[in-house]
Amino acid sequence: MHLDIEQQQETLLVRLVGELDLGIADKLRKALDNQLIEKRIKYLILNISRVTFVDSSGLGVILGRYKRLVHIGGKVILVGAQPQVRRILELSGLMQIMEEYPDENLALAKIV
Amino acid sequence: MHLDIEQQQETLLVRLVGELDLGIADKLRKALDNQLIEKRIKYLILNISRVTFVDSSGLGVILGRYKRLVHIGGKVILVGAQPQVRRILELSGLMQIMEEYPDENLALAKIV
Amino acid sequence: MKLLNSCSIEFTSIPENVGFARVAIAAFASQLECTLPELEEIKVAVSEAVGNSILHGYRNQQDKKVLVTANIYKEGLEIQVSDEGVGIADINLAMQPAYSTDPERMGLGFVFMQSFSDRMQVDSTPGKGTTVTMFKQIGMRGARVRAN
Amino acid sequence: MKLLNSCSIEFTSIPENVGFARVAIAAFASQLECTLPELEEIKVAVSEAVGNSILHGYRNQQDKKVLVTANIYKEGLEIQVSDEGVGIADINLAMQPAYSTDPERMGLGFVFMQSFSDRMQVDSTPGKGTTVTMFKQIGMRGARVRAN
Ligand SMILES: Nc1ncnc2c1ncn2[C@@H]1O[C@H](COP(=O)(O)OP(=O)(O)O)[C@@H](O)[C@H]1O
Ligand SMILES: Nc1ncnc2c1ncn2[C@@H]1O[C@H](COP(=O)(O)OP(=O)(O)O)[C@@H](O)[C@H]1O
Repeated sequence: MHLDIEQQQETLLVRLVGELDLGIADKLRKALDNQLIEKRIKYLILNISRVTFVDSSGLGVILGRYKRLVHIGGKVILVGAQPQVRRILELSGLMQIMEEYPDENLALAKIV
Repeated sequence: MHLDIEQQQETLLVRLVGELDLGIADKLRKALDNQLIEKRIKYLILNISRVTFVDSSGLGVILGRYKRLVHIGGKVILVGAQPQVRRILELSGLMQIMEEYPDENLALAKIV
Repeated sequence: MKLLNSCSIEFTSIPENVGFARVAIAAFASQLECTLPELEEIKVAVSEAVGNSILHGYRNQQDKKVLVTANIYKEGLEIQVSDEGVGIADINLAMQPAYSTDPERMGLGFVFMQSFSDRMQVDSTPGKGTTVTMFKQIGMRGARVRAN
Repeated sequence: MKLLNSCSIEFTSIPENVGFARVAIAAFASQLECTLPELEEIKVAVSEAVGNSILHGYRNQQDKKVLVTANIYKEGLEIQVSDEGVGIADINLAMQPAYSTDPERMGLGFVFMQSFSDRMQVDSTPGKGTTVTMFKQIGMRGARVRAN
């Protein structure tokens, strides 16, 4: 797992690369929370187009950040889920509560 | 492992795809020998550009066909070894006794 | 059912090994003619079961062992994941969707294991450990593995 | 040397499992920061040792078991491949380049195992079986695996 981070005002754009499972969940949770708090982020765009695998531990990290941001009136937007990843997102119900867009610009345009 | 075969007179062009190890050695040996005998082949061009792995069992299959063809005045020519495969070919000494070319046309041009 | 091929993999209970177990079992399973989506399902099921053993069974103690066994039959693949951890007191409760003893988690592990296999069984004894057994029908197209 | 992570993989002695063993051990080894050429070397070494157990140790009997163990230390990777096959009467002779008891083979298995590891040891008892142990220094760059 590798991540690449960009900030635009209250929006954090994070590009995740690799497999999102228990092996990486703790590190990813901490890395994201550090950024969210330190940079006072309200909107998190997760570009997951290069995430090749996700399981319930990975979903947990995404849902946790979602709850945190919704709580302060923000949101999480997903970008570019691959078919096998989208399937897990759908089965879990996350796809029903989060928006997903095919590319970063569309996602950025949706930030109020 | 998957193979694709073309004949031009006494020359057989075989494109190998996949991993060349003990798991496939027997099948490959038989498939090649059937062709060599049935079609009275003298020159065997092995395009290994899509072979991603080779071990001594795989080399054994190549060397065995080489011996068979040299015995009847023919030869084996290799095409397009990937770096990790070339390294094994070199360590084994096979690269010193067989010709190798970067593409099929060059190899075909070398057939007397 | 005739057993065509079998492997068992035992490894240290560290989270980094979830990925190893998943890739190893997928490599083994690929001897069957599974489709890519089937292979993805196997990977998720293995990750969930192994993750549970490490996280819940061993409560993140990193010096224990998880055992994963895979058996290839003509009819499909059987995967068994075992730990000698704390065990589960109420299996029916544990298997309920969204149930988790960890507030940070989603309670979807068993849901995924169940949706991605044709049969699943959980055996557990508190204080002794847990074994999850999953069977997945693969390719009535027939196994590519040779029977002897 | 401190053991950071360990796995052991046991499987049926069929040639198809050479590829499985190679991929599984490479997945495990990739927790160390190995380079791609190092990973290729590990794959070849595992294939040679496992192939020998199946072919020579068990003379292609397909109902036996091969055991592969891998241990990650800070200093590198130890791989052990064992069978309970026929064993080797003269280990020094067997290890000689180009020596093979099978006229169809090249006698390069031990050569590759030796060139691709920093230390190799062969233990064998005729009638009892063979164990090959290889150690490969990996990345004094330091293991990425967490020590606990
Ligand atoms: N191997 C195990 N050992 C002990 N408890 C387990 C094990 N697997 C599952 N459980 C229990 O069952 C519950 C539900 O598991 P699961 O559906 O995978 O959801 P989650 O992992 O998100 O909690 C866990 O919260 C845990 O209490
Ligand atoms: N696991 C084993 N069990 C029994 N004999 C073995 C084993 N490994 C190697 N040998 C013996 O050592 C010889 C040399 O092995 P190797 O260098 O790998 O060459 P090759 O496999 O090409 O014969 C083999 O021909 C065989 O007689």
